Amino acid sequence: MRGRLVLQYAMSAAVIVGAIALWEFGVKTGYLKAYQFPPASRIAEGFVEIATNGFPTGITIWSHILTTVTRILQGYLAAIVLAVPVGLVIGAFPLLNKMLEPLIVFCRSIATLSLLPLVIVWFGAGELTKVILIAYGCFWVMLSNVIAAVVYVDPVLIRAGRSFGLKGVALYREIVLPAALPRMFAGARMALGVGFMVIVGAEMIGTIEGLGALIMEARTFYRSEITIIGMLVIGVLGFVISTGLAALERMLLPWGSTSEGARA
Amino acid sequence: MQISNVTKSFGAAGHGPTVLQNIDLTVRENEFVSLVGRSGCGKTTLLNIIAGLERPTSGTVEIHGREVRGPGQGQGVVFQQHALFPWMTARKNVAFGFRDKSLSKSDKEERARELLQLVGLSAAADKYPREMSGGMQQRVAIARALALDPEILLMDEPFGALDELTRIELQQELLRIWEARKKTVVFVTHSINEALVLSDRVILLAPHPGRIERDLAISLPRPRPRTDPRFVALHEEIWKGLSS
Amino acid sequence: MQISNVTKSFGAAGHGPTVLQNIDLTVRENEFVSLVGRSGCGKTTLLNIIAGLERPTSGTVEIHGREVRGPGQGQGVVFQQHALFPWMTARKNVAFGFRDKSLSKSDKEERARELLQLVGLSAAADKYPREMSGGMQQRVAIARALALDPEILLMDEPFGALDELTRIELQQELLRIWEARKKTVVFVTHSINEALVLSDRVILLAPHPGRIERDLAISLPRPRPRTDPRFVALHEEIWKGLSS
Amino acid sequence: MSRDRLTNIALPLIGTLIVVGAWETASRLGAIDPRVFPGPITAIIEASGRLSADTVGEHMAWSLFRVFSGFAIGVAAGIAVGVLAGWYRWFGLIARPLIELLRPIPPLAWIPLAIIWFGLGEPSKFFIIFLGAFFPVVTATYHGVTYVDPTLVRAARTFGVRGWSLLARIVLPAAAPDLATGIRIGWGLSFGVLVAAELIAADRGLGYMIMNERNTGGSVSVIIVGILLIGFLNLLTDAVIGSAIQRWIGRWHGSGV
Amino acid sequence: ADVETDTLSISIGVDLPFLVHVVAKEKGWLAEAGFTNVEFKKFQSGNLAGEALLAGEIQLWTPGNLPPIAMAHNGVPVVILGSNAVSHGLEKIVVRKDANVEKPEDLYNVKLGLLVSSTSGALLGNVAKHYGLDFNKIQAVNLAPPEAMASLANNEIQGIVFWEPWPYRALTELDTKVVHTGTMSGFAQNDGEAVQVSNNRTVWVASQDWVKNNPNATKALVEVLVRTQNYVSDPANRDEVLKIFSNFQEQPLEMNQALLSNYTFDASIDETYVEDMAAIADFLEATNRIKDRRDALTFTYSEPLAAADSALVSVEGQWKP
Ligand SMILES: Nc1ncnc2c1ncn2[C@@H]1O[C@H](COP(=O)(O)OP(=O)(O)OP(=O)(O)O)[C@@H](O)[C@H]1O
Ligand SMILES: Nc1ncnc2c1ncn2[C@@H]1O[C@H](COP(=O)(O)OP(=O)(O)OP(=O)(O)O)[C@@H](O)[C@H]1O
Ligand SMILES: [Mg+2]
Ligand SMILES: [Mg+2]
Repeated sequence: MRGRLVLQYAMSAAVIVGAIALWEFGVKTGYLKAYQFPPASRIAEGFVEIATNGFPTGITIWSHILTTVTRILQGYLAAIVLAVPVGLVIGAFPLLNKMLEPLIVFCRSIATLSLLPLVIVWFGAGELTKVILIAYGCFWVMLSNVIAAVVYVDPVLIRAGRSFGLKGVALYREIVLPAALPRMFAGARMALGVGFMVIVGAEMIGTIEGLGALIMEARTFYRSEITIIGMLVIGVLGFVISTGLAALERMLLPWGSTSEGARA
Repeated sequence: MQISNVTKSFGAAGHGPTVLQNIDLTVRENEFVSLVGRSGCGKTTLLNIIAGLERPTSGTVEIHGREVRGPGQGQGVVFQQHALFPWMTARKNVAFGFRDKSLSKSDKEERARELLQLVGLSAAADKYPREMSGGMQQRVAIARALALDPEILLMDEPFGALDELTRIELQQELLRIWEARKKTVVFVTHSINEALVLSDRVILLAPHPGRIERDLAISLPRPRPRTDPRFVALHEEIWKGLSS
Repeated sequence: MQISNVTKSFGAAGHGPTVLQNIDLTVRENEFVSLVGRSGCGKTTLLNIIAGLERPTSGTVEIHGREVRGPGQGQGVVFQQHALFPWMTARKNVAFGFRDKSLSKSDKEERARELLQLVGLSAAADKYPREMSGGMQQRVAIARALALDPEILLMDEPFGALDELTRIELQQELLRIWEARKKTVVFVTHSINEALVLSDRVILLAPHPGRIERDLAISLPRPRPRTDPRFVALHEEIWKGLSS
Repeated sequence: MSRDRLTNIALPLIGTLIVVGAWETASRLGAIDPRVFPGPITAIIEASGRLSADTVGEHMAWSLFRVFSGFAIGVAAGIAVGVLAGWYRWFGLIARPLIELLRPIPPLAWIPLAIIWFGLGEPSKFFIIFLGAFFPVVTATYHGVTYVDPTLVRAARTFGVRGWSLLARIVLPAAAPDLATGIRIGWGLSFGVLVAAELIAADRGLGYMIMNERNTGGSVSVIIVGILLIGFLNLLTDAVIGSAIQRWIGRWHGSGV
Repeated sequence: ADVETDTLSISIGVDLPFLVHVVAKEKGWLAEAGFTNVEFKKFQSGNLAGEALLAGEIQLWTPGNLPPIAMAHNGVPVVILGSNAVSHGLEKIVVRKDANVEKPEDLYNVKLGLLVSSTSGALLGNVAKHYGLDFNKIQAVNLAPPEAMASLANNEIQGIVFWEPWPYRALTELDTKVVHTGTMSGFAQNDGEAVQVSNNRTVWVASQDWVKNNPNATKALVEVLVRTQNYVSDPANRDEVLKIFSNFQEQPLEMNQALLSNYTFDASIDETYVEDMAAIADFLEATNRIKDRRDALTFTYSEPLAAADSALVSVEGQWKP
C-alpha cells in the first residue's frame, strides 16, 4: 500500500519533470518562442535576478512580497473586524437578515475591479484606496459567511441550550457563537482567497511596488518570465497562507473543524 | 405533572393541521412513563411542549402545580442524537448542565466528574463528542440532563440510533440511575420492547390528530425478562393497538 | 454455497489485524441463514467477500462450485440504507437491476413494474427515493436485487434503520418473497429477534478475530410467534452467546 | 404559506427600497457629494442622457456572450479535469497541486499571458472568464467524484457495472449536486472577472463601458450604472441557472443548491 | 513588383503622430500602393498594441521609442523601419500653481504623477541629471494619465509628467503651469533656455516575421509613409491635414492646431536617431529594466527607407531579413 503510494508520487513527479524538460527542449529547438513560453531555465534566471537586483532596480521580490502581504493583511483584517460583529447582529435578527439579503448578495457580486474608477475618485490613488478595495472584496464574503454560520446553527443545539433555561443574549453567546465558529473560519479562509484575487487590480494604480504592480511592470517590458514569477509567487503565497489558516483552525477549534465547503 | 387538554397545531396562528388534540395526562412523581406511537403521531411535539420548548395552541402543562411557560423549570431533556455541544469535552458538556450561579467553576467540574462516574464514563471525561461512540455520547447527554437536577427527565428516543446490544446495556443503566436518583421520566420510543422493559406505564398515541389511544399500567417487577409470558402478552397487546 | 477457510485482513498486503479467521461455512440452496454478532466482528466483511466486493486474503468462496472472483456472479445485495440511486425513480432503480443486454428498455420497465407489484409498491413507481419512507426504499432495494434474478440474496442489516413497526412488516414481506421465489438468503442483523423470526439457521460470529462461535439450526415452523417458549429459549441462548 | 411568501418577497423588497432610498436621500441632501457619488435616480437619468438604450443593449449582449462562452469552456474543462483527477489517482496527484497553486492567481494577472497566448480577440477574453469558472467547477467535481457515497458504488458493482460505465452512470449523477454548486459559484465568478476580461482591447461590453468612461474621464453616473447593470445581469441569470439546476436535480436531491 | 498582401492592420492612437497614418489612408495613398484593405485599430494602452503586434493582429505599430527598445532587449523579434515623428517638445512637466515650483530643487517637495516606466521616467531622469538633483529623492507616483489628472485635480499629487494632449488638458482645465518641456526650461533661473531632456520620438515598428515574408509590402508601406510625411510637413497643406485628422478623430481643431508645432515628421535614420535611442536604453539599463545592452541599429532595418529616399539614411541599420 505504502509502496504503491510512493510509486504514484514518483510517477507524478516524473510526469511533471518530463513536461518541464519537454518545454525547455521545445524552446531550445525553436518550436516554442521564449517570449511566449519562457522556459524553466529562464524563469529561474529571472528569479535570481529579481531576488538580488530587483525589478525595477532596488525593489527585490522580497520587498514586493512584503508590500503585497502588508496590504492584503490590512484590508483583510479590517474586513474581518467589521464583518464579524455586523454579521453576528444581522444573523441574530431573522427579519433584518431577510431585508438585507439581496443587498448583501448584490454587493458581493460587484467585481472590485469595476469599483476601481469610483474608488480613485473617492479616496485618491494612494495606499488607502488599495486597502479599501481589498477590504471591500473580503468584507462581503466574510459577512455572508458569518450570517450563514449563525443562521445555520444546528437547531438541536439551540433546543438543547434552551432546555437548560438559556435564552436571549446568553443563548447566543454560549451556544450560537461557538457552534457558528467553524463556518466562520471557513468564511475567513474564503475571504482571504478573495483578498488575493483583488490584489492585482488594487496595485494597478499609483505604485510600482507589490506583486500586482510587478506583474504589470513586467508586462510593460515584455518580461514574460517575470510576469510568470509574479504569478507563481502569488500562487504559492495564497496556498501557504490558506494552509496556515487551516492549521490555525485545527489548533483553535480542536473539537473538529469543518474544512468542508471552505473554498469558493 | 399534569397535562390538561393540550391541543397543538402548527402553521400561521395555529391554523395548520392539528398535530395533538385534547391530550390529558397526569404523571405521578417518580413515575416512568413511555410514549409509544407510529412515526409522525406527535410524540416529539408532546415532549417539546412538556419541556417548554414549544407552546401548546391551547391547554396547559403544570409541574408541581406551576404552569410550564418555558424551559428550565425543572425539566431536563435528552434528545435523540447530536445534541451534545461539539466544542465541549464530555466533562464540559456535563458541567454546562449546572445552571446554579452560586457554583464555582471548579465545583461544577468536580460534580461533573461525579456524574460521569455515575454513567460509567470517568475515563472519557476529556474526550470531545466526535471522539466518542454513539452509546458514550448518549451517556454524556444523560449525565448532562441530570446535572440540572430536574424533577422530570424527558427523553426523546434517546437510544434510537444505537445497536441492539448497546441499547440494552443503556436501558439497564437508565433503570439503575432512575432508581438511584428517583426522577420522574417521560420516555419516547419506537420500540415496544424498550417501553415494556423500562416503564411503569405505556401511553399509546394514535395519529391524525395525535391523541391518547391506550394507557397501560405495567406492574411487572423489574428486571423484566423478555421471556416472561406476561411480558410477551403485553407486547402482543400493544402491537395490536399500534397496528390497528 | 461453500465458504472454505476464508481469512481476511486489511492493510498493506494483508498484514493488518485479522478481521476474519478461517471461516468455513456451507449454505444449502434455498436456505435462509442469518449472521449475528457484535458490532465490528466482521459480518459486513464476510458478506462483502461473498458478494465479491472484497477479496479474501486466503480461502475461497464458491457458488455452485464456481469460485467467486467478483460481483455479479449470481449474488444480489441489499444494503443497510442509502443504496438506492437517488437520481432514479423507483421503477428506474429496479430496471437498473436487469443486466441482461438482450432486454429492451421497455421490457425492463415492464418487468420492473412487476417486481414493484411483488413488493407492494405499484403506486410509487415514479417516486424518487427521497420521496419515499425508509420502509418503501428498502422494498425497492429488494426488488432491485431480485431483478438480477440472483441465486443468492445477500442482505446487510437491511431493516436496521427502520422503526420497529415497519421492520416487522418488512420481515413478513421478505419471508413471503423468499417463499415465492425460492432464493438462498444470507442475512446480517443485530437483532436476535429478527434472526429468529426469519432464519433456518443462525450463525453467531465472535470478534477478534472474527470467527464462527455457534451455528444454530432453527427448526420452528413459520410464522413464529415471539411468545412461543421455544422461541424464547433460543433467544436466551443466543443472547448469552453474544454477551459472553 | 401566504405568510411565508409575504416574508420571502416583501421583506427583501422593503430592505432594498430602504437602502436605495437612503442612498438617494443622502445624495440629494448633500450628505454625500452627488458629483462623486450620485444617487441611483440621478445616476440613471444622467447616464441615459449619455448612452442610448441600443448602445447599452449592445454592451450587455456582448458581455453576456463573453461570460457565457468563457463559462461554458470553464465548466467543460473543469468537469473533465475534476473527473479525471478524482478517478485516476496518478492524474489527481499531478493535477491537484497544480490547481491549488494556480487557483490563488488573480485573473487580472493572467492578462499578459492571455494576450501573448491567445491574442487580442475574443479567445483571450474567454480565457480570463474561463479562469473564473474553471476553479470552482474543478474543485466541486473532484470533491463530488471522490466523496460519492461508497455504498452507491458498491451497489452498482453488485450489478456488474464497472469502469467508464460506472463513472458515467453512477459516479457522475451522484456528484451532480456538488457539480451544481460548483457551476453556480463558477457563474458568479465568471461575472466577477468580466471587467478584467474586457480590459483586453474590447470595444464593447459593460466592462469596457466602465473602463472607457474612466479612461476618458467621463461621468461617474455611467460607471455606477455599469456596475448596477452587471450586478443585475448577474443576479438575474443566476436565478435562471438556479431554477434550471432545481429542475435538473431538484426533484431527487431535494433542497435547491 | 506587386505587394504580397493587400491587407494591413495598423494601430493608431488619438494623438497627432497618427496624422501620417490617417492622411495616408484618407487620401487613398495606401490603396494606391496596393493596400486596398486597410484597417485602423485603436487600443486603450500602448501595451495592448505591442501585444497585438506580437500576436500578428497588426502589421504596423507606431509607439514611442521606449517599448521597441524594451522588446528588442528581451528577445522579442521586432524591427524598426524608421521614425514617424520627432517630438522632443511633446513631453512636459506640469505643476499646480499653488505648489510653488520655481527652481529645480522644488521638485523634491511635490509628488509627480507619471508612468514611471515610460519615456516620461527617462525625461525626469534627464532633468535630475541636468540640474544636479538626486533622482531618488523625487517623489514619483506611478499613475496612468486619467488617474493622474484626477489626482492632480484634488491635490493628491501636485504635478504630472506626460506627453500631449494631457499637459494641454491640464493647462486648460486646471490652474497649472509648465515648468519644463522636453526641450526648454520653465524654471525661473533659466526660463526659456533650450535644455533637451526628452528623447521622445515615435517610430515605425513591425515584426521581423512580417518583414521577412512581405519584402515588397514593407517597401511599399515605407514609401507611402515617407510620401505622407513630406505632404503633412509642407506648411501649405497644414490646414487641410489638420482638418482631415480632426474630423477623423472627432477632436477639436483648435487643440490640434495648438499642438502640431511639437512634432517634426522626419523618418531619418541618422545620428540623432541613434542618440535618442541610446539615451532611452541608458535609462532602462540604469533602472535594471533591460539586460544585455544592444545597439539600436541591430534592430533597425533601413533598406526600405533608403529605397524610398536615400537621403534619409545616413547611418545604416544592421538588421537584414
Ligand atoms: N415545526 C413544525 N411545523 C409544522 N409541522 C410540524 C412541525 N413539527 C412537527 N410537525 C408535524 O407534526 C406531526 C408530528 O410530529 P412529531 O415530530 O411530533 O412526530 P413524532 O411522533 O415525534 O414522529 P417520529 O416518531 O418520526 O419522531 C408530523 O406530522 C409533523 O410533520
Ligand atoms: N476497509 C477496511 N480497512 C480496514 N479495516 C476495516 C475495513 N473495513 C472494516 N474494517 C475493520 O474490520 C472489522 C470488521 O468490520 P465489519 O464492518 O465487517 O464489522 P460488522 O460486523 O459489519 O460491524 P457492524 O455491525 O458495526 O456493521 C472492524 O474492526 C473494522 O474496523
Ligand atoms: Mg420524534
Ligand atoms: Mg456491518
